[in-house]
Amino acid sequence: MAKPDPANFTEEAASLPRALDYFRTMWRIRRFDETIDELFASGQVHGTTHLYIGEEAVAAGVIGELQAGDVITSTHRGHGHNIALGGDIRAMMAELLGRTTGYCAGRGGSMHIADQNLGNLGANGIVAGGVPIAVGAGLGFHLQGRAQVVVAFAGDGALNEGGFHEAANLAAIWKLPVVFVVENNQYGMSGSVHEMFALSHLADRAAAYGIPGLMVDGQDVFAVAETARYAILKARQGGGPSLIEAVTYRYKGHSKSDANRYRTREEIQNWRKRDPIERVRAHLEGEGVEAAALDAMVAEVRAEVAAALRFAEESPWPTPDTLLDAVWAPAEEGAD
Amino acid sequence: MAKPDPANFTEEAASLPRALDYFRTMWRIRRFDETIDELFASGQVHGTTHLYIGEEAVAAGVIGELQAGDVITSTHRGHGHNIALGGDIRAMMAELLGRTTGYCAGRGGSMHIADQNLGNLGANGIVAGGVPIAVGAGLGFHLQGRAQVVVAFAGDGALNEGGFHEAANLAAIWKLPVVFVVENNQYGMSGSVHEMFALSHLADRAAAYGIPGLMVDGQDVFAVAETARYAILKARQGGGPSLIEAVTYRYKGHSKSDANRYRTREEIQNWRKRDPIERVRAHLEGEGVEAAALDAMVAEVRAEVAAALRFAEESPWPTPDTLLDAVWAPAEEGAD
Amino acid sequence: MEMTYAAAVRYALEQEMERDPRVFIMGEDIGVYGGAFGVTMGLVERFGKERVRDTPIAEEGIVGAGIGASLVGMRPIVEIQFSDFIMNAMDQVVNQAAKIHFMFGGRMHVPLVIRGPAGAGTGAAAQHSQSLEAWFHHVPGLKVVMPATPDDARGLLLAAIRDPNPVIMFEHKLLYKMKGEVEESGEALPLGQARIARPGRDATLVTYSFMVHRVLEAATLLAGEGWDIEVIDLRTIVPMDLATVTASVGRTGRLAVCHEAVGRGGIGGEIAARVWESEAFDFLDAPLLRITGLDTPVPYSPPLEQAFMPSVERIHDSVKSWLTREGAH
Amino acid sequence: MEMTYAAAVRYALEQEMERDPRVFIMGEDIGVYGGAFGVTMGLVERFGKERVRDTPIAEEGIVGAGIGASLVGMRPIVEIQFSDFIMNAMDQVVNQAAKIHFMFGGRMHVPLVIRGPAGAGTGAAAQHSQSLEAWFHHVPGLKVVMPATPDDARGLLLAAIRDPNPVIMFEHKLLYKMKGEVEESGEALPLGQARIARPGRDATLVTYSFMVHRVLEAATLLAGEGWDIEVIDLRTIVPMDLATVTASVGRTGRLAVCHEAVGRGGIGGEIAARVWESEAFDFLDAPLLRITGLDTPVPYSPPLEQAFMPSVERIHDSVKSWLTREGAH
Ligand SMILES: Cc1ncc(C[n+]2csc(CCOP(=O)(O)OP(=O)(O)O)c2C)c(N)n1
Ligand SMILES: Cc1ncc(C[n+]2csc(CCOP(=O)(O)OP(=O)(O)O)c2C)c(N)n1
Ligand SMILES: [Mg+2]
Ligand SMILES: [Mg+2]
Repeated sequence: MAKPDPANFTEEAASLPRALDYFRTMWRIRRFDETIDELFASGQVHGTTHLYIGEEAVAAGVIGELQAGDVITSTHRGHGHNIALGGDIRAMMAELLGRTTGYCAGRGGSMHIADQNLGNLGANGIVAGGVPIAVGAGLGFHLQGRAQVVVAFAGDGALNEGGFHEAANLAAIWKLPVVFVVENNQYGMSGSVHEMFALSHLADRAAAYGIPGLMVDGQDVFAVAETARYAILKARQGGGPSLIEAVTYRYKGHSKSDANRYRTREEIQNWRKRDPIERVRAHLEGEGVEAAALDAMVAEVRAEVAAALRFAEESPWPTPDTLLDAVWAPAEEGAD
Repeated sequence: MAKPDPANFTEEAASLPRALDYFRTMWRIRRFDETIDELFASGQVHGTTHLYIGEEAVAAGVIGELQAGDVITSTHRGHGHNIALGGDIRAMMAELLGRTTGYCAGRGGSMHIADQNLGNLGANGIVAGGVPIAVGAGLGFHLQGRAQVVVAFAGDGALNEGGFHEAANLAAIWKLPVVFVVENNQYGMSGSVHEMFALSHLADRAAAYGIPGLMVDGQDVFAVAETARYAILKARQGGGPSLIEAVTYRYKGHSKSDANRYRTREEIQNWRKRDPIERVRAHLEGEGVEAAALDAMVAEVRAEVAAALRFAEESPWPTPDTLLDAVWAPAEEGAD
Repeated sequence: MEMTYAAAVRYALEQEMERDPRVFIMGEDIGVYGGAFGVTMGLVERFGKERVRDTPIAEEGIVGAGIGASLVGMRPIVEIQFSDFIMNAMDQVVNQAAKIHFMFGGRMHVPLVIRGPAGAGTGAAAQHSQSLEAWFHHVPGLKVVMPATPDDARGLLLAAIRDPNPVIMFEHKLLYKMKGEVEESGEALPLGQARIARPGRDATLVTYSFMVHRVLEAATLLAGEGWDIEVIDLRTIVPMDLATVTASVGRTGRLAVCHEAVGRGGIGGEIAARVWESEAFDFLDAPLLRITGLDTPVPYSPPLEQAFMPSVERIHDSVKSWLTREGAH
Repeated sequence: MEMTYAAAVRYALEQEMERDPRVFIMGEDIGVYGGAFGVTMGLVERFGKERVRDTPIAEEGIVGAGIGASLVGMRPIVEIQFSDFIMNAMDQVVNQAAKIHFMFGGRMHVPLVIRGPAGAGTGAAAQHSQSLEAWFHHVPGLKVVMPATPDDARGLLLAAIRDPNPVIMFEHKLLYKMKGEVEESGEALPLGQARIARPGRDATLVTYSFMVHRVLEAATLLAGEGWDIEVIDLRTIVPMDLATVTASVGRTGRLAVCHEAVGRGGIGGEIAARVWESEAFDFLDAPLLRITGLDTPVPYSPPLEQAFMPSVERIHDSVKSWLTREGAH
C-alpha cells in the first residue's frame, strides 16, 4: 500500500478503499511475522528476530501517508515497516532464511531487511541507530530543495539513547522534514516505560526540542493515519519536525528468546482485546463489507506468505567466495 | 569558601560574611584566569585554556551551598569550579605550567585540574563527558545511603550531547541526588544558543526528564545561591534531580585562539555592564563595607595569585621516566 | 564443581557481591529478564533491584555512571548487552575510564568492570557479532580479559572486580553453554598469565577465548597426522604474557596466531610484532601464520558466518599447509 | 602553487564544492569561526551557511546525518573538531557507515568523508591528542587516509570525496602550518599508493603522516653516519600498499616502523605481520624495530609530551643502535 496515488490524499483514512488496503497490509505483516515465529520456534532459522505482531496499525497508518520519493528509517523490529512500504515478501523471507535471493543476499538477516528502492534506508540492529540517519536524509532533501519527507521509526527504548537526542535537536534547529514516530509498545525489551522514563507521556519529550509532540492510539490505524498525515504535511510544507508517540503493544516476546517474566499474561490478554486488525475488520463489516470477502483476502495473504516461504526455501544458499568483494562499493558508484 | 560551616545554611546568601566570601572567591577566580590569560598571550604556556572570566558568580554561588562530602564534576572551563571549592591555586598554577607540583604532576594541564580531596571528580576535555560520571557519583551515594549531593556543571553546548541526555534521564528515573547546573554563557565555542536550540529557555529541557528546570541570573551570585540552595536541599532530601540554567556570559574568547568573529563588541560590552563581581561590590558598599577594605581584599588576592605563579615557575619540570608507571593504579588501591 | 561458562560468570558475581558490599551490577535487562544470555539470571531475586540494576538503553550513560560510582567508592560492574554496543559508550570507556588515573596525576582510580558477550556464531549479524578487543588493547589504561574456560571466567572476573583499574571482559557467546570444572575457593586468578593449553614442539599457536577450543581440536587432528602443535591460551590480552609466547617460539621456531576478530589490525599483528622484536627472532624458521576472521563485517547466513569464523577445518588446513610448505618435517 | 597543509585541505574542499553541488561540509564551528584550526576559514562566506554548516556539539548526530544525506545522494564531509571526539560517533562510524554497503547486500553505499585533526604536540593533553587510526583500519568497510604533505592532503582528500565508500582522513595538527607545492589540476591522487620518500639500502622504515618528516630528518642524520635508510610514506592506511613495503624489505632485509600512535596495537603490528607473512620473510636479517608513541595517554607538560612522541633524536638513536646491534655494516 506504499505510496498511494496522491489522489488518495483527499480521501479520509477510513474510506472504504483505504480501509481495505489497511486490512490487507496489516494482515500481510501479521501473517509474515507469524510465519517467522513458527520458523524460529521449530529451529529452522538461526539468529534472532523481533516480531511486529500487535503493532501493525502503526506501520500501516504512518506509511500509508507517504508519497513517492519519501523515505523511512526502520528498526530491529522492522519487517512491518518494509511490508507496509510494499516490500517484496519473497525477498524478505529469503533474507530471513539466509538465501542469495534475500534482500541482502543473505548477508544481513532479520535486522537488516530494507528495500531501498521503496525508500527504506535501513532497518537497524542498533537501538536508535537509524534516527540520525533519518535526520541526515531530511537534511539531504532540504539541501536538494526536494519536498520529500522522512519518517524515523523508533521504539520507546530508543528515546533514551543519546543518538536520538542529538538527531532530534538537529532536525528541530534546522526545521528538517522529519517525523519521529515512537512506537511505544510499553517495553524496551524488559524495561517498562514506567521505570525507564519519569514521564507519563513520551510525547512530552518533544518539548525538549521545541517541536510538537503528538500522541495517538497506535491500535487504531485510522487515528494513526490522521495524525501522521498532519505531521507529514507540516514537514513537507517546511513546518519542521514533529514527534508522534503511537501507543501500542507487542503480543510476542521481545525476540525469540524471551520468557516474558517482566509482564503478566493478563496484560497481554487485555491488549489483545484491542487488536488493531480486528478493529479494521469491525469497521469494514460495519461499512457493509461481507465477512466472506475479508476472509478471502486473508486467505490470499496466507497463500502469498506461504508462497514466499516456498520461494525462500527453494532458493540457493550463498557461497563465501563473494564476501571479500562485498565489503566495498565499486568505484562506478562514485561516478557522477 | 567551599564547604561552609553548616551553620551558614541558615544564613541568607546576602549576609555580610557570605557576601565577603563571594567577593573574595570571585576575585580569586578572576585574578587566577587573568593571570593565565597573560601567560598564554605572552606564549609562556603551551596548549590551550578556557577562561571563566565573567561567569564567576555561577561557581561561587552554587558551590557555596555544598557541604563536606558533596562532590562536583567540572568542565573544560573548570578553573573557577576548583577555586570555588577551595582548591589550591599554587597546585593549579603549577599544573598549567606543567610542573611536578601541579595537581596532575604535569600530566593533565588546564582541562584536567581537579582537587579530588575537595570533592572535584574531574574537569573534562570532553563536552558533557563529566555528566554521566556525576550521575554515577549520585548513584554511588544513593547505594551507600549517604545524604550527599552531586553538582554536574555543564555548558549550554553540552546539553546537545547524547551523554547529557542519557545521564539526565538516569538521574531522573532513579531520583538521584544530582543538580545539573547549565552555565548558559550564550555560546558553545561559536555556536549561539539561538542557533543550536529551538528553545527560548534551556531550562525547558528539564521537562524531557520530568524534573524541575530552574532559570537564574548567573550574574547575580545571591540569586544563584538561593536557587542552588533549593535544588541541593531537594536533592539531599531525596527529592531527586533538578536542572538549573544559569544565564551568564564569558568575556574572553572561547579558548586562547578565538577571534570573536561570531559576536559583536557591543554584546560583550553590554554584558560587562552586568559584571557579577561589581554587583557584589556594590552590594557590600551598600551594606557599609569600606571601599578600602574591599580594595585590600583584592590586593591580597592579587598577591596570592602572584605568589602561586612564582611557586609554579620555581617548581621543577617532570621527567618522562615515571610515565609508564603512571598509567596503572597500583594494586594496593584495590585492597579493601 | 562442574558448571557452564555462563554459570561460572554468575558464580563469580555472586561470590563477590556476597563478600564485598561495594560491588553492584547494572545493565540492560539484567534483572528479572536475567540478561540477554541469562548470565545474571536469579541475581536480582537474591541481591535486590538496587544492586542488580536494570537500566534504560543508554550505554554511554551507564558506563559513565559506573565510572562515577567507582570514584565515590563503589565497585560497579556494567554489563553491555552485546559488546558491540560499547561503541555507544566509547568516549566514557576510552577518554574517561582509561585516562582518569593518569590524567589527574594518579589521585583517582576507576575500579570498574565492563563485561559483555562478544563474537559470531549465533546468526546475530554484523552489528551483534564483533570481536573488538584489538581496539581496547590499543588504549593505555584498560585491561582486557578474554577467558576461554568456565574456571578462567570465574577466576579472572574475580581478579577484574578486585583490580583498581578499569577492566573489560569479553565473553564469547558460544562459550556460555560450555561446561567445565570450577574452583570453589573464591580465589582470583592472576591477570596476565597465559596457559600452555597443549605442549608441542613443531609450532606455537597463540590464541584466546572461544578459538582456544577450535585450535585444540585442530591440534588433535594434526597430532594424528604427525604435527605436534603447542597451543597457548593468552587468557588476558592486557596485560599480555609475552614471556610465555616468546619462550615457546624460541623452542618451536614457528609462530601462528588464531583469533576470530577481523585479521587486519587484530591482536595477531601485535603478537607477531612482539615476537619479531624479541630474542625469539633468531629462532624463527617460517613465515608467520595468522588464522582469523575475514576482513569483512560478520555476515548473517550460516554458510557465510561459518566462513567468516576460523573453523576447526580452516585452522587444521592452514596449519598443515603452512608446516608442509615450510618443510617443518 | 605553494601553500600550507591547512590551505591545501581547504583548496580541495573548495575545488570539489565548486565542481560538485552534492558536496557540503558540516561540523562544529566550521563557519565564521573557520574551524578550530582554521581549515575552513572563508568557506562559509563563499558557499553559504547551507553548504558550510555549523552544527551543535553532537558528534553522533552529525556523523549519522552525514550518512543519511549520503544515502539520498549528497556527498557530505563531516569535520570532527578534534579527531578524538570521533569516539562520540563510534556507533555511526563503525556499526552504520562502515557496514551499510555490506549488510544491506550491496544496494546502498555511503560516500561520506570524515576528517579531523589528530596527534599530539600542541599541549592539548590526553583527550585531544590521540592518533586513533589503528581502530579504524581494523574495521572492514572504512578507508583511512593520512597524508603527510600539502599535495597529498589535497589529492587524497579529492579521492576521498569521490570515493563511494566512507573514508576517514586524519590530519596531524603539526602539519597544518607546513608548506609545500600543491598541484592545481583538480586531479585526485589514488588511494592505496605508498611513496618511497627516500630510497635506501640498509633498512626499510615505514611511516606516515607527521612522522614522515621526523623520520626523513633522522634518515638524513643517519646518512651522515653511513646508514642508508629507505623511508616509505604509506599515505593511506586502508587500502595499504603492502607491495611497496615488502619489495623494499626484500631489498634491505630490515623493517622498522615509526608512528606516533601508542605502540601496543598500533599499525606497526599489522605491517610487521604482513611482512613476516610475505615472501620477504626469507630476506629478514634483523629483529623488527618499532618507534612509536609510548603506551600511555598523551601527557600535557612539554617534556612529557615530547617524550611521548617519537622525536628525531629518538628515531635516530633507535635506528642507529638497532643497526649497530645487528651489525648491518
Ligand atoms: C545500542 C543498543 N543497545 C541495546 C540493544 C539491544 N536491544 C535490542 S532491541 C532492544 C529494546 C529496544 O526497545 P524499543 O526501542 O522500545 O523497541 P522495541 O523492541 O520495543 O520495538 C534492546 C535493548 C541494541 N540493539 N542496541
Ligand atoms: C565531545 C566534544 N566535542 C567538541 C569539543 C570541542 N569543544 C570544547 S569546548 C566546546 C564548546 C563547549 O560549549 P559549552 O558546553 O557551551 O561550554 P562553554 O565553552 O561555553 O563554557 C567545544 C565545541 C569537545 N571538547 N568535546
Ligand atoms: Mg519498545
Ligand atoms: Mg557555552
